[in-house]
Amino acid sequence: MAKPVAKPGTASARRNSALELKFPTPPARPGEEPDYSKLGLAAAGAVRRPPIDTKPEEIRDLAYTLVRVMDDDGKLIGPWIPEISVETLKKGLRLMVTTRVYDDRMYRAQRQGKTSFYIKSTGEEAISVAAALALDPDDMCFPAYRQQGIYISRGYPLSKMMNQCYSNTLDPLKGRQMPIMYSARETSIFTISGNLTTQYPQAVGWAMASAMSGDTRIAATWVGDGSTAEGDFHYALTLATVYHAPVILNIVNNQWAISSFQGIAGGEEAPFAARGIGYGLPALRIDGNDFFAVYAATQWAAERARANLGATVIELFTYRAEGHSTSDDPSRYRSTEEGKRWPLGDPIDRLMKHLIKAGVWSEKEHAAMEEEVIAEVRATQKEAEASGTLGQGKTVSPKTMFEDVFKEPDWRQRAQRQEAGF
Amino acid sequence: MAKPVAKPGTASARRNSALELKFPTPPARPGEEPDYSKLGLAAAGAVRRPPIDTKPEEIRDLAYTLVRVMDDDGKLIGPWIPEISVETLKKGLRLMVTTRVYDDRMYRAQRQGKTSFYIKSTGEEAISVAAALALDPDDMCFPAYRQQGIYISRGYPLSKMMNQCYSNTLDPLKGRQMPIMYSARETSIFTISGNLTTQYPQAVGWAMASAMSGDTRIAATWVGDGSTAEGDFHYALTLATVYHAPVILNIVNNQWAISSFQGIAGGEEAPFAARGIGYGLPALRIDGNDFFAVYAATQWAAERARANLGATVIELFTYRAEGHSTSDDPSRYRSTEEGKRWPLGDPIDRLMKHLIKAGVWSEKEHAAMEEEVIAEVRATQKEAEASGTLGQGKTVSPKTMFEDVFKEPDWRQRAQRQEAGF
Amino acid sequence: MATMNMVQAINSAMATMMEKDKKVIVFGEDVGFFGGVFRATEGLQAKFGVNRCFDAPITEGGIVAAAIGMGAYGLRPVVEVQFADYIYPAMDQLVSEAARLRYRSAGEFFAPMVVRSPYGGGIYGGQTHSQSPESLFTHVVGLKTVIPSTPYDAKGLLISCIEDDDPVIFLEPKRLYTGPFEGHSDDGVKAWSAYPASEVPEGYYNIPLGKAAIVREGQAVTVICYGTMVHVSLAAARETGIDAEVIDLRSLIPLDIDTILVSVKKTGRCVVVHEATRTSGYGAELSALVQEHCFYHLEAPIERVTGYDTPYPHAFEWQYFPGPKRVGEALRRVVEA
Amino acid sequence: MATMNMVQAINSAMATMMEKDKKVIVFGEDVGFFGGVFRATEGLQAKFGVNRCFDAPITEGGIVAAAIGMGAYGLRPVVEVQFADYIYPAMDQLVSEAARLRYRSAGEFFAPMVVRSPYGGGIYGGQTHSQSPESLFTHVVGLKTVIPSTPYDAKGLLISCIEDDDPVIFLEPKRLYTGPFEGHSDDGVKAWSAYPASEVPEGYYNIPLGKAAIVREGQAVTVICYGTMVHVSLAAARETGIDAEVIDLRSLIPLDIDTILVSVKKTGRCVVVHEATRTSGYGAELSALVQEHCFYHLEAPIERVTGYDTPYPHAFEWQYFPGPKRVGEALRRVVEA
Ligand SMILES: Cc1ncc(C[n+]2csc(CCOP(=O)(O)OP(=O)(O)O)c2C)c(N)n1
Ligand SMILES: Cc1ncc(C[n+]2csc(CCOP(=O)(O)OP(=O)(O)O)c2C)c(N)n1
Ligand SMILES: [Mg+2]
Ligand SMILES: [Mg+2]
Repeated sequence: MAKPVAKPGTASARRNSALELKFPTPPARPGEEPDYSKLGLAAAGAVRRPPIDTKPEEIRDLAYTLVRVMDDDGKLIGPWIPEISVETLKKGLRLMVTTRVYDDRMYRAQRQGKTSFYIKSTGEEAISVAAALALDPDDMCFPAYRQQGIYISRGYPLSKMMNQCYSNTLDPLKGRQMPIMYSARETSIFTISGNLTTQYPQAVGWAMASAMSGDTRIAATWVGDGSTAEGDFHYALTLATVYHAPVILNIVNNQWAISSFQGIAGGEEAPFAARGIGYGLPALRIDGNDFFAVYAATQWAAERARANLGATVIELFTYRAEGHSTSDDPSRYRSTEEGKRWPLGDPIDRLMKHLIKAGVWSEKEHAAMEEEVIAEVRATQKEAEASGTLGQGKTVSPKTMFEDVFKEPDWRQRAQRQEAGF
Repeated sequence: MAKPVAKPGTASARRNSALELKFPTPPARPGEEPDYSKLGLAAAGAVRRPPIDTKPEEIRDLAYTLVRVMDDDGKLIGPWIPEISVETLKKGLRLMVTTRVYDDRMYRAQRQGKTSFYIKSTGEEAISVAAALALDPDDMCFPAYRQQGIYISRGYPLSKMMNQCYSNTLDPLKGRQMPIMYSARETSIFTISGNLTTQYPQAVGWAMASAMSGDTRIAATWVGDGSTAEGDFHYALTLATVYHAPVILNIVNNQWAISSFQGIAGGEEAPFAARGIGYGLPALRIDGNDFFAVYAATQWAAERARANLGATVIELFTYRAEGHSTSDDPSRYRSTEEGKRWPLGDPIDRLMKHLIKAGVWSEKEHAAMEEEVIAEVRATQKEAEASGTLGQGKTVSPKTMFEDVFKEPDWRQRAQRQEAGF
Repeated sequence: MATMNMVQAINSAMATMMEKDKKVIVFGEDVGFFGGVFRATEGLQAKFGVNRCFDAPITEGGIVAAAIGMGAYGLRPVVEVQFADYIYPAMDQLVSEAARLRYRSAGEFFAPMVVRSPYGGGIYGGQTHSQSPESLFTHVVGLKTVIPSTPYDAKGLLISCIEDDDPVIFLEPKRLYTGPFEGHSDDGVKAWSAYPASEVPEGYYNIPLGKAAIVREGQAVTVICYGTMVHVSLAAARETGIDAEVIDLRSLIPLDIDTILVSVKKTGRCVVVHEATRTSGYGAELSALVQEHCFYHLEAPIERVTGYDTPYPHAFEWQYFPGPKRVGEALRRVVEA
Repeated sequence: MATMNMVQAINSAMATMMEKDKKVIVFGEDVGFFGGVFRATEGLQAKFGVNRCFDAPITEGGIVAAAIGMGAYGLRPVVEVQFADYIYPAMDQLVSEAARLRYRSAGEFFAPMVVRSPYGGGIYGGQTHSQSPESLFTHVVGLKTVIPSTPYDAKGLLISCIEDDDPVIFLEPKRLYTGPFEGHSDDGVKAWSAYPASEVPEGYYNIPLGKAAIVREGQAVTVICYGTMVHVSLAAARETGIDAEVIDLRSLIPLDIDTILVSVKKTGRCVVVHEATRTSGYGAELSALVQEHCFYHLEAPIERVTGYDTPYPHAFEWQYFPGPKRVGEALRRVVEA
C-alpha cells in the first residue's frame, strides 16, 4: 500500500516560489576573456574506433567526446588514423589553401562592390575538403552555404563559382541566385538554398531514392549548429532512422550562428552529436579542424551507409574564424580573443605542420604552393571579371528571368516577358 | 605519418553493392501472433529514483528502461512509490472509471448518429488521471485529443464536454469545433487543436511566459508517439532545453498512430524518451498503465520544474486498446491478439486489484461505484441531449459563426452575416 | 472500361503509372499496408511492394522534403497529405524548395512530384478537416495546382500530374470521393455509377493540364468553378433555369485563360464560385483577370460566391458551404443586372 | 519630437510599449544582445533585460509557437522573423493556431502577438531575401496584416499592433528602413530626415488599424498601394503629371474599404500596385473588391502593376521591381482608356 501522505487532497499543496528561465550567454562578449578550460577536449587518439556494424546503443559515448587524430604537435595517434596517401594529403592541403584563397579574393571582390554578398569558410576548410576526398566523387552532396571546399575538391571550376558570384554573362545560374548559392549537378552537388536546413531532409530523400532504386550512391549533407533548431533537422533524423537511409548527416558546429552562439541552439545542454542518439542513430563528435579526423569519420560513416547499416550523425567541432558573412561584424557580439585562442587551431596550419614533421613537405614548398594557388585564383578571377561583375549590366539576357519557373513558361511568363520588353 | 594506402587516388575506389532501405513492420498483422518477448520490460521497482537535481547526463539510462511501481500482483515496489493517500487513490480509480464510461457512452452516441466523431482513451486512463492528480490544479495543461481524463479529473463538467460533442445549444464552443476538441480555460486546460503536435511548443511558450512573469505555475503537455515526428516536437524540446522552461513534455506511446505502429515514427531504433536525451533533457520512460508510476513520474518532473531545474521528458508506455477513432477499423491492420496479450494490463484493473489486495477496496464496492458512475454519466447525457445532438438543428444561433474570427468582426464578417440572413 | 468512383479512379491512376514507370513511388501517412484513410492507395503496397508504396511518419514537412530529394534523384514521388488542412507544416518545403529548385538551379535540378490531398468540407470535419487552401498555392510561382471534379478527370489529370516535371498540388474534393454532390445537405449520397464520368478506362490515358472543360454550354452567364463547386454550379443553373455556361477549370495553375475569356466575352457576365474563404481566394484572381481582359464586354459586376471569411464551423457547415441556393441567387443577380 | 528613420521608429515603438506595459516582450533570431540584423531591436535588451528581449534559436516555427503560448498566458510577444522569406516554417502555427485560437475556443483563448518581418526587394537579396508574401496572410482568416510606408506610420501602427488582441503580421519594407525609395535604382539613398514623416514623437501614440491614408489627393485615377510602392506610386504620379489619388492602405487586413470605394467612385479609374508576384497577390482581391463595388463607376479596366510571376531574380531585381516607369505607364493607359 502507498505510504499515506500528510497533506490531504490532491497533489502537493505547497506552492513553489517564483519561476525563472535560464538565458544562455556565450563564453565571452567583446572585451571579455574567453575561457576554454571547460571544453574538456579528449586527447588525440583517446577515442575508440568501433567496427562499422557496432550497434548504435553501444557507442553512445562517442557523441560526448571528441575524436582527434592529430595531436597538438601534428602527430597522428590512435585507431582513427585513416588510410590515406601522402599524395592525397598534399592534394587536400592544396585544396584547403585554394578554398581559403578563393574566399579571400571573393570577400575582397564584395568589398570592392563587385558583388552583393559573400560568405567565407575560413577555419572550416578541412570539413569540406577532407569529407569530399573521403566520399566517392558521385556520392551526392547537399551542403549548406559554407562548404565551398566541396566544389573545389570535386573539380567544379572556380571560374564557374566566380561567374555565379558575379551574376555575369557566364553565370551558370543566369543571375538568379545570390552569390555562393551554387548549383553543381555535374559534380553531384545539390543547389544551395537561402533557407536554412531545407537540404537536410532532402538529402535523406535522395539517399532513400538511391536505395529504393538499387543504386550504390550514398548522400551526405551539412548543416550549421544554429540551423539544427529548424524542423527540417528533425525530419531528416526521423526519416533517416526509420528507413536506415544511406546518408551522412553532418553538423558543423562552428560555435556561432550569426550573433548567437551555439548555446542558443541548445549546444550547452548536450553536444549536437547527441541529437542523433535520441533517434538511435550512431553519432560521432570530431575535431573539425583535424583533416584526418574529418576524413576518417566520413569514411566510417560512408562505409556504414554503403553496407546498408544506415545513417550516421557527425558533429564537426570547429570555429567560425571570421564574420558570418560580408553583412556581419562579429566584433559587436563576440570577443576577438575567442578566435585567437581557439584550442583546435587552424586546419591548414595543422595539416601543413604534420606533413612537414613527417618530412614530406616543407615551409618553402608550402609558400610556393600558396603563391601558385594565389596566382591561379587571381588569373581565374581576372578572366571571370572580364565577363562582368554585378551591377555593371553585363549579365545573361534579362529575358531569361522568365524561364525555368516551370519547365515550359505558361502564358503569364510569356505575356510578362513581352510586357517587360525583352 | 598516415599509413600509405594501396589504392591510389581519392576515396575508396571500391564500389559497394546495391543499397536498400529498411521498412519497419509491426509485431503482428491481422491473423498473426504478437510477440512481446522482445519488450524486455524492467521489473517493478528495479529502476532507481534519482534526486530531482541530478544532472541529466547522469540518468540517461532512465530513458531506456521502464519505471514500474506496481508489480503484476498489484504490489508496490521500489523507490518510485509516491506519497499518495488512499482517498486520492480511490478518487483516481473513480475518475478513471468515469473516463472510461464517458468514452463508452459517447462512442455509442456517435454510432447512433448523435455526433460526427469520437475518440476513446480506453486503456490510457491512468496517463491523464494520475497526471492531473499529481499536478496542481492551476498548472496549465496542453493535451492532445486523447487525455479526456484530465478534464474529468479537474472537475470540468461532463455536461459541458457532452454539449461540445453534440454541438448543441449549450455547446461552450458554439458548434465550431469537432467533437472532443474541448477548451477549458476555467480548469487551466488549453484548447485542443485538430493539427497534431502544435500544442507542444505552445506549452513551452506558456511555461516560459509563466517564468518570465515570476509566476509559480508550470505547464504540462502531451503528444502521441506518431505525432513526435512533426517539427513542433523538435521546436518544443529545443526551446525547453535552451531556456530551462518549467514544462513537462509527455509522450504517450500507445504503440499506434492511426494504422502505422510506433516503429514508423522511429520507436524501434530508440525509445521516444531518448529523444529528450539528445537535447540534454532528463527523460523517464514509465509504465503508463501503472497509476503509481504515472503519478510518481509526474510529481518528479513537476518538482524539477518548480525548482527551476527545467523541463522533463516522460514517455508513457501504453497500448491503444481500441480503434484510433470512430473513423477507424483497427482489425484491418493489426492483430486482435495484440491488445489482449498486452503485458502491462489495464490501468483500471490494476489499480482496483491493488486496492483490493491492500484491503481498502472490494469487488463489491467497485461494482457499486461503477453502477453509480454509469448512472451519473447517463443522467448527464440525457440532460445534455435535451439541449440537442448534432444535425437536429438544435444549436446556438448560426449567426455566432461570424463571431470570434477577430476580437471584433470586421466589415466582411458583418456583411457576410447579413448576406447569410442571420 | 470500368465504373469507378473518384477514390477508385485516383487509385487507378497511381496503379497505372506505377505499372508503366517504375520511377513512380507512393508514400505518406497510413498509405502503405492500410491503403490510406480514404482508401486511395488501397492495394498498391500489396501489388508493387513496400519499396514503392510505404507508410511515412507523421511529418508532412519531412514527407515533402523527402519527395523533393527523391524527385531530384529522378524518381516521381506521389505523396499523400492526409487532409489539405495539414499541408501547412510542409509550406516551407513547397514554397522555398519544390517551387524554386528549377529556377534557382537554372534547370539543373527540379522536383517532379505530386502532393495529393483531400480538401473541402461537407463531411462534418470541422475547421481542421474541411479547408480549401488552393489559393495559397496559386500565389506560389513554380507550383501547379490541379483539382478534378469527376472520376474520369481525376484519373486523367492525376496521370498528367505524375508525368509532369514540375511539382503539382493535386487537391481531391473529398465530398466527391464516393459520389457527385450538388450541395443539398439533405440529399442522400448518390453513387458515381449513375454518371457517365464514372466510366473510367482501366489503362493509361491523360487529360492535359491547363485545359478547362465547359461542362455546360450557355449564353446568359459564365460560371467559373472547380471541384465540388462544379456540381453545385450545375445544380444552380438547373434549379434557376438560367442558361449558364459552366467552366470547370480542372487546373488552376496553369490556367486556361482562353476558354474563360471566350466564354465571358460571349455571355458578358461572370460568376466565380469556390468553397474557400473569400478574401484573397482564387476567385479574386479569376475576377481580376476577367475584369482586366473583358472589361468592355461585361454587362454586370462579376460576383464571387465563396465560403465566408470565417473558419469552417463544424455544426454550421451547411450555412458556410456555398450551396446551389447562394450560387443561384448570384446567377440571378448577375443576369438581371 | 525626434527625427527617426524607419528602423529607429520601429525600435522606438517597441521601446515605448515595453516601457508602458511589462507584458510586452521581444524575441527572435539575433534580436537580443546584437539588436537584430537590421538593428530594429538595438538597445532593448540592455534597457529591459534579457527576460524581456532575448535571442531565439533558428526556429521560426518554434518562435511563433512559443509566442502563441506566451500570448495565451497573457503576455504580448513581439517576435522578429529575420526575413519574410523565412516565415514559411511558421506557417502552420500561424494559420492553424494563432489565427484560429479565438474562434475554436469561442473566445477563451487568443494570442495577442506581432510577427515583425522585413519584406520586399531592392537590396540585391535574391529570391530568399526579397519576397513579399503578404497575400498569403490576407487569405488566412484570423490574421491581420499591416505594412507601413513611413517612420511615423511604422511607429504608430506597430504600437496599435502590439496593443491589438489579435495576431498581426507586421511587414516592414526593408528598402525603406533608412530612407524613402521611389524606385529609381540609380538614385542614391535618400535620408528620411528630409521628409516630414520622419518626425516621430518619442513617446506613445498610435495609428488605428484599418484606416488607410490618402497620401495624395487626385481626380484622375485611384492608386491603391502600400509599403515601398507608396513612394513609387507618388513618383509615378509626379513623373507622369497624372492627377492620381494615391491611397496607402497601411493595413491590408482589416481593410479600409470605404476610403477605397469613395475614391474610385470619384475617379472612375483604378490601378493597384504591389511588389509581390501577380497571380493571387493582394492586388487580385483589391481589384475584385473594387470591381464588385464600383462596377458602374468604372470607366476603364482596373490594372495591376506587380512583380512578375517569377521568383525575385538577384541580378535582375530592377527589371523585376515594379518601378515608377511601369506604374506610370499603367496610369497613362488607365486615364486614357
Ligand atoms: C529559415 C531561415 N531562417 C533564418 C535565416 C537567416 N540566417 C542565415 S545564416 C543564419 C545563421 C546560421 O547559423 P549556423 O547554422 O550556425 O551556420 P553558420 O553560418 O555558422 O555556418 C541565419 C539566422 C535563413 N537564411 N533561413
Ligand atoms: C498535422 C496533422 N497531420 C495528420 C493528422 C491526421 N491524424 C490525426 S490523429 C493521427 C495519428 C496520431 O497518432 P499518435 O500521435 O500516436 O496519437 P494517438 O492517436 O495514438 O493518441 C493522424 C495521422 C493531423 N490531425 N494533423
Ligand atoms: Mg554556426
Ligand atoms: Mg499513438
